[in-house]
Amino acid sequence: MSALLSVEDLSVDFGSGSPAVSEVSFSLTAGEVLAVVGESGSGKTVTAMSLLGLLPATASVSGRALLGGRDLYSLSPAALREVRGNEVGMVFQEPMSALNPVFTIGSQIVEAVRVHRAVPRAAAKARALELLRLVGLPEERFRAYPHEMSGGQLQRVVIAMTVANEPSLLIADEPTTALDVTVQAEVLRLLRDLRDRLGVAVLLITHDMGVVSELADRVVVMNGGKVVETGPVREVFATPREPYTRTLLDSVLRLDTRELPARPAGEPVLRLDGVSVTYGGFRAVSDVSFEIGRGQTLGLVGESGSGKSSLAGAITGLTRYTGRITVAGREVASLRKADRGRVGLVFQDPLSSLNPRATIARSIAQPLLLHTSLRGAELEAKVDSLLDAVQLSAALRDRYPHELSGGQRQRVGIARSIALDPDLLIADEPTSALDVTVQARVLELVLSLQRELRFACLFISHDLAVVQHLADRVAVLHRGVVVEEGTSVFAAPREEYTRRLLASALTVSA
Amino acid sequence: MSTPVARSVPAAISAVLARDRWALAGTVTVVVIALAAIFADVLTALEGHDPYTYDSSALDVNTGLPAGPFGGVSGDHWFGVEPLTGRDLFAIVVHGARTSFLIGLAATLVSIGLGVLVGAAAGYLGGWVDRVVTWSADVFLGFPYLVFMIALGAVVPAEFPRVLLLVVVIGFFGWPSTARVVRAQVLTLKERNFVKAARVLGASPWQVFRTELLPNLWGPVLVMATLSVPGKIGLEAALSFLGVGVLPPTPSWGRSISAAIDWVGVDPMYLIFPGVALFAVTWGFNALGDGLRDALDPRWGGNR
Amino acid sequence: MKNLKFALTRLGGMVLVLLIVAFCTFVVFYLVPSDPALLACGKPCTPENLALAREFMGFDEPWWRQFLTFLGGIFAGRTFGTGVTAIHCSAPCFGYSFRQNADVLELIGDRLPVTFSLAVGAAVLWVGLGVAIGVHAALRKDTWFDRAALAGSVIGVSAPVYLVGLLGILVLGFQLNVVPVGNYTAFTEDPVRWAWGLVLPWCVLAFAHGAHYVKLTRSQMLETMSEDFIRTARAKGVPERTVVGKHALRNVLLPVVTLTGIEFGSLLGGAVITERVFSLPGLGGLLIEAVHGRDLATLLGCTLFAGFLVVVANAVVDLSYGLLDPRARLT
Amino acid sequence: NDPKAPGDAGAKPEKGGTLRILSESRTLNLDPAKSQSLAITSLGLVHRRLTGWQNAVGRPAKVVPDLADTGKTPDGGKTWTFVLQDGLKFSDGTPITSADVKWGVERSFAPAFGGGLGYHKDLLGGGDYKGPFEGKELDSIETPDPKTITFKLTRPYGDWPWIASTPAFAPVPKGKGAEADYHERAVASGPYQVGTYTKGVEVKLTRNPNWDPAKDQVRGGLPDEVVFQLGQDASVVSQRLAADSGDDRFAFGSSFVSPAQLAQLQATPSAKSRVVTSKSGAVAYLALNTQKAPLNNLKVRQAFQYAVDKSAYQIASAGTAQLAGDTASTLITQGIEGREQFDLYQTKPEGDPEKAKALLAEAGFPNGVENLTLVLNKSNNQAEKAEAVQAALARANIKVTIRSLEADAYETETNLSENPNYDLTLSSWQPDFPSANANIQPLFASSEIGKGGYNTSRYSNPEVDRLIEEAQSTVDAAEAGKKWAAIDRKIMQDSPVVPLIYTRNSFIHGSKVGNFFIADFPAYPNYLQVGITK
Ligand SMILES: Nc1ncnc2c1ncn2[C@@H]1O[C@H](COP(=O)(O)OP(=O)(O)OP(=O)(O)O)[C@@H](O)[C@H]1O
Ligand SMILES: Nc1ncnc2c1ncn2[C@@H]1O[C@H](COP(=O)(O)OP(=O)(O)OP(=O)(O)O)[C@@H](O)[C@H]1O
Ligand SMILES: [Mg+2]
Ligand SMILES: [Mg+2]
Ligand code: NI
Repeated sequence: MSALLSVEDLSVDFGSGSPAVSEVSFSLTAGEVLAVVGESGSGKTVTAMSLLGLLPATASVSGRALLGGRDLYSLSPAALREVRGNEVGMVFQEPMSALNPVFTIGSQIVEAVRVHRAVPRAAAKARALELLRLVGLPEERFRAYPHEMSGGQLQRVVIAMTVANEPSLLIADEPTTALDVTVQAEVLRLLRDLRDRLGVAVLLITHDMGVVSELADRVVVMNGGKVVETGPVREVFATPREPYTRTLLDSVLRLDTRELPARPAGEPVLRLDGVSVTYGGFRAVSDVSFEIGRGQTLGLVGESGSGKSSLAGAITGLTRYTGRITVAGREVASLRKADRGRVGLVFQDPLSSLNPRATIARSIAQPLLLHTSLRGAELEAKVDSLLDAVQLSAALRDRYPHELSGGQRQRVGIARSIALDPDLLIADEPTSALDVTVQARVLELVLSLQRELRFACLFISHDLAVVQHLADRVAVLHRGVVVEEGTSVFAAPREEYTRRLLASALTVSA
Repeated sequence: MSTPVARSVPAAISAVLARDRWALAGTVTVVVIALAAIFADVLTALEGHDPYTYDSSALDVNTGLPAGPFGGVSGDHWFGVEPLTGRDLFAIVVHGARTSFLIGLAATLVSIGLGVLVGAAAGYLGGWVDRVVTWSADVFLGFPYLVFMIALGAVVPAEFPRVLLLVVVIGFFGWPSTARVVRAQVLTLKERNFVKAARVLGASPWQVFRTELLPNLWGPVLVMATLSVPGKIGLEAALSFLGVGVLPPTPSWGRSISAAIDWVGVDPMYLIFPGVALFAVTWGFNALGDGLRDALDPRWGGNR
Repeated sequence: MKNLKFALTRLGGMVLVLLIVAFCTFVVFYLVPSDPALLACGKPCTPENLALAREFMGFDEPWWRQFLTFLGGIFAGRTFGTGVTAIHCSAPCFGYSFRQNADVLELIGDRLPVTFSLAVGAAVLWVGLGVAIGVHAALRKDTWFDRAALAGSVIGVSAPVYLVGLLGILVLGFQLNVVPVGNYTAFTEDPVRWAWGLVLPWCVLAFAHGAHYVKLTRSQMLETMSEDFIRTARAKGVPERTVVGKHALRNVLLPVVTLTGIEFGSLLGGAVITERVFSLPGLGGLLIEAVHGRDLATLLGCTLFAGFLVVVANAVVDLSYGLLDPRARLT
Repeated sequence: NDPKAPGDAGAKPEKGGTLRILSESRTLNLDPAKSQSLAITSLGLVHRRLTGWQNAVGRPAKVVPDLADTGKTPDGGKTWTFVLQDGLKFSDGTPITSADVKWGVERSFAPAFGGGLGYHKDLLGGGDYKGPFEGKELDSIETPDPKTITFKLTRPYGDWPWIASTPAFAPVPKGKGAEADYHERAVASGPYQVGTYTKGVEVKLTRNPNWDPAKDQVRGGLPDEVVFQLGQDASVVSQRLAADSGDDRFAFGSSFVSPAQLAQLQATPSAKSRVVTSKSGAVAYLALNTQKAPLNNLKVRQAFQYAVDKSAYQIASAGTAQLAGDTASTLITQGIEGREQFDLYQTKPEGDPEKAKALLAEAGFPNGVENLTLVLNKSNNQAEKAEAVQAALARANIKVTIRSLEADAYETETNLSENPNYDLTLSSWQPDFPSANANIQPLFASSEIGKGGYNTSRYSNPEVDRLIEEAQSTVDAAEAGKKWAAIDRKIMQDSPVVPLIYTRNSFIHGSKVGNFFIADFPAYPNYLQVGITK
């Protein structure tokens, strides 16, 4: 079978030291799913983006990418436009900043439908609604603006937009990072269906080995901007040749049905009493109560859109809520400045949570500047040690957020949140964009810090294995209500929804 | 190296000067004129005239226009002379630079500074602060400024330092439009997560403003600021006409320009010298401003 | 309910603003040590005549009382003098101009169409052209087009409107004879002549005001074009024109609309110099005459009216924020 | 100097056509009670008065019959009787009677109709008379029959026939004119009546069918229509008229051509011939506040006579002495009966700073004087001139600060304030009627200090006051003229003002405007005689 896409000797250089991608080659035939895995910052996104000519002007690209005989890198703007979204669709890694904030998601999907096809408006709308259904979103969200949607919902909007024209090649950059396992299963089904029905080829970038083994035919492993290994998934997973691939596979966390190890809880740090969050008339969180003690981690899992981020927003005082939330005995709304420094927050969307005009060192230093008297060299040293702790090279310190990879940005957010040795850490999907090796080290960091500082932690994640690894207790949120909470949620799920959740979890099968 | 902060303005200036030749040209223009203003006395001494002495011998007896072609430009009078008075135009322009430059710049600083602060406060804090700011902006915009100036001209004693008065008055009346533009920007900025992140961290409004909002406001602020300079210089002229401005015979560009408009037909040079000076300064600030904008935007180059 | 409350606050704010504006105008007016009754005193002006004129015009009372009388007149109307020569100004009475011998409201009504025509046309022109040039300058950053746009804008802001207007009349009106110079034709009379006669003033005003729009648009555009959602739009295969004209522009408009509101509002209060150069009988001229002629009634009327327009324009702008950017929706 | 008439040599105007008058002002007040219009300008087109002016080039202005004869006084100026011509009619066809003239004068006393020239009010013993609308008559005016009107003055007044030419002496149909906007539909007695009146934009005058040219010796009434276009920018008007196209050919500008425009017009031959410059005009002077130290010192004041630079002032006002007007040394303006030319402080036009310094030293100010304030009326476009004075005085170590004020604030300061703060002010005076009386009395009688008078030098000399009163009561024009000339000299000895120039006014008109001349007095074109040429 001849290749649909073949990338030859691709190198991308941003003029900042070493090239981001060097001499990458791979190919893809119709109906094939090629997974690209690799370390965070290894050049996966850059590779994908180069194919549609979407890299910033600061990037210099060399090599060839042949799609149906044409070199994508030397297409005229008009021809490239024809390819974009039509022959090749692309799902972006960070869905929360990928959508235009001033248009409704409906109109953005409709635009995707109409841009390559002369479809009447009404038909386009019908198609858009169909697409929304397909990705598991209710039709009434058609009129919602991006900021009114949860991270997972936005990701699904982006997927809907991308598959609108049934492209022959789908580039999906971490398409399921923000999705809980049940929804993830639906999306994977959708992709599989596209492949089976239309012979769509999928270039799947992911850190989730479960997804790889579930969907991919072949896998490309990248590290440090280079392809280190490539081959059929089964082969590579069963007999990895490269040490990096082996570490990668070894780092995969497995979900099992153990009881969680109950650690001794100190006095409650965070306490929620009948907390509800309403947007307009819509109740996103209703009547949630729980507490987290010193040194404890509560894992919060639940369907995409079930209100996890809303709850995190309420706890940090960003979202208006009713009920009572106390941090260390004090009502959230009336926290003093000093107390605020005791609460660390990792946002679900790393990009928008970083000031685009501040270097990452500045962003990490911000809490220190606000709450400590560290300045000058001491501050530098502290920032460097934080960067190091989250596995970021000190060379990145003077970069701006848009010059980092998704995973790198996410780690900046983590570094910032732990800079002040918090008493309470609220982490909203903090590892969703991290490859398993980095993720393992970050989780290790969190655990060791927690042992040391005994902070209380609310850990929101869709990755059940991660939750299991980290949490003392798990709460399951479903449509804004905590349906189940305790240490034995995974061992002995009581609720139907929890059971479904556990059943959908993917495992890496060699 | 010190703590890396959001690219600082001085750092950005040196960066842009090193890289952007247009911005460099703009800066050189501004600096040259600033120097001319500072050393106005030296320059006029070199030329040998002051801006006050009437000299009917430099005028054409039949018309009152400058004697000689091009508005009387000569080795003696570098820019020629003023019609009807024979005062030396070069001396007037360089001495006028003092008044106009100082007032234009200082009043701009006052009005933009005030506008940014007040506008950001209104947008970020919302609630009654916003309401009070919006209302007072409306009051200022709706208020007959001219009447106020006239009243001021009648009330303020002649001894009061005029330049200070002008800077305060022009600056103070200029804030509302900047404030409203900044407020609009802040209304969307404050919904961005990085601003929220700072708030969650316990950053005070001032800290949020300084580290999160301001760096993201440079674009519109620079536009408003660089374009406001000529406006302020023109306003100074209008106010001088109303008797609130600098007292005659102190020269100012604005005054020369408005006087010269009448003469364009017969003595265009009278307009051209101060006019070009004003244009040069404005252009200089704008070229520098555009360069700065680029330098302060880390995404400069952007997506293509 | 929430909307109603919002509307009421806003309306209350407007009234408050107008009251303050009127009050300040009053106070400031009385700061100037001169007497508006001088106008009606005649030459030579004897103290007796002056006192008579003052009494007739209502200037014999303390200023605060006059202010209250003025406010009362808005609701109840006013009468100046007594007997057959009395002048009635029926409610809503915003004062009676003794200088112009007319009800202020009527005067404003006469002048408004002119100013309105001038302002609307100019604003359309300057926003339209300004934004278009700004967008192109941003897209062709650092090219000659960009440089020329900058230089043009700078000329626009630094050249006095009066000069530009005068040159326009001289060159286009007399030398080339392409546009008519002379008097204003009402729209209702002859729309073509109306527009034709206003072309030059529109252009002059637009030239003077356009710079802000060019530069603001350019700067905002440069920022927006590097946002991620632009990348998304491009990845969808959206033509560049739509990327720019829809996705980017919409995100650029907030400050542009804000500035438009402000300038349009104040322009409606009168474009003094332009009206003067082009002999347009608009509100600006009325206001200036009132200022120089110490015509308090007209001054107050114009000021209140201009203030009203400013407040309304700004309110409209505030409301439009929500439409332009859902994140800036009013809370 | 050009002996030829400043005016038109072109084709003779004919009857018919539309004359356009481009006016800077946005108002045109055609209500006689409220108007300060000269007898030969706009108001005269619509309203006749008891007497009129005849002015011609090279001769002093004369009072001539208009509605009536020029008046007779049986008792040396205290009682004046005028007899109206036969068969005069208002524009509505009703006859004009002496009662209508009386009504018009009475009407000018009503507070609702203030603002006009009011020289008659005091003389008629107005006191607390508040006009006819309250049902009272003014006893000092008698109308024994419809043609005769008699004025009984409070004191002898030789210039009463001149006073009878001021706007208030225009007839208003008895019982009418109570409405505030009477000027928009005034009942006319002159050649024109108001056709359309568009506030702030345009006033169109059309023919008054009941005006009889045979009975009017001061009005030509040539054009069929006269259109005032209001609110025109002066510079634009000059440019338009210089371009001379379309309707502008039939137009003239009612405001002075500015120095810059003059310079430009000089360079344009086609336009230059259409610029008319008066031979003379208002006397421009620097008033010295004689009541405030150090200007209460005669020597100091005299120093000013030498310190000023009249030639710089000329150049600053119009570019050249030729266009600006001759330097002045007397108070009475040219074109007025009895004027004598003299110069008590002879020096070069540039002045003599050394002599000024010497006088100052004599007065006890060897180092000059500082901190003098010169107030300026902003609306008079005097900034450049004031600066010229400022620069000239600086040569003699006289340091002056210029404060320019809005017209009203200025008038309040100079004319109304009891205790004003200024030391100097620039001013110019154009008499309201062509008599030396109107030239001297308002400016130098001590009764005119403050309280609304124009004695801005606050000059008070009982001797002069007495002489003024005496001259005013002199009926014989020649005799009165001599007396005024003597007063002129006497005042100048006290040096309350420094006469600078007799300001020339320049006007420009379109090529089809004929008979556009400026006589010796006043320095304005005679609107009543202008016509359209073929
Ligand atoms: N605009 C840019 N300027 C400079 N360097 C960049 C830019 N964009 C990306 N990089 C760098 O290029 C490298 C590859 O980035 P890329 O986004 O492809 O990583 P990735 O493999 O997608 O990682 P992740 O899994 O974290 O998303 C990273 O080291 C990143 O810092
Ligand atoms: N500003 C808003 N206005 C209206 N609805 C909102 C708003 N923000 C969130 N929602 C809705 O509230 C619900 C909960 O959103 P939330 O972001 O808390 O979900 P989540 O559990 O974090 O989901 P995910 O895992 O996909 O991030 C969603 O249905 C979302 O569409
Ligand atoms: Mg990536
Ligand atoms: Mg979420
Ligand atoms: Ni994941």
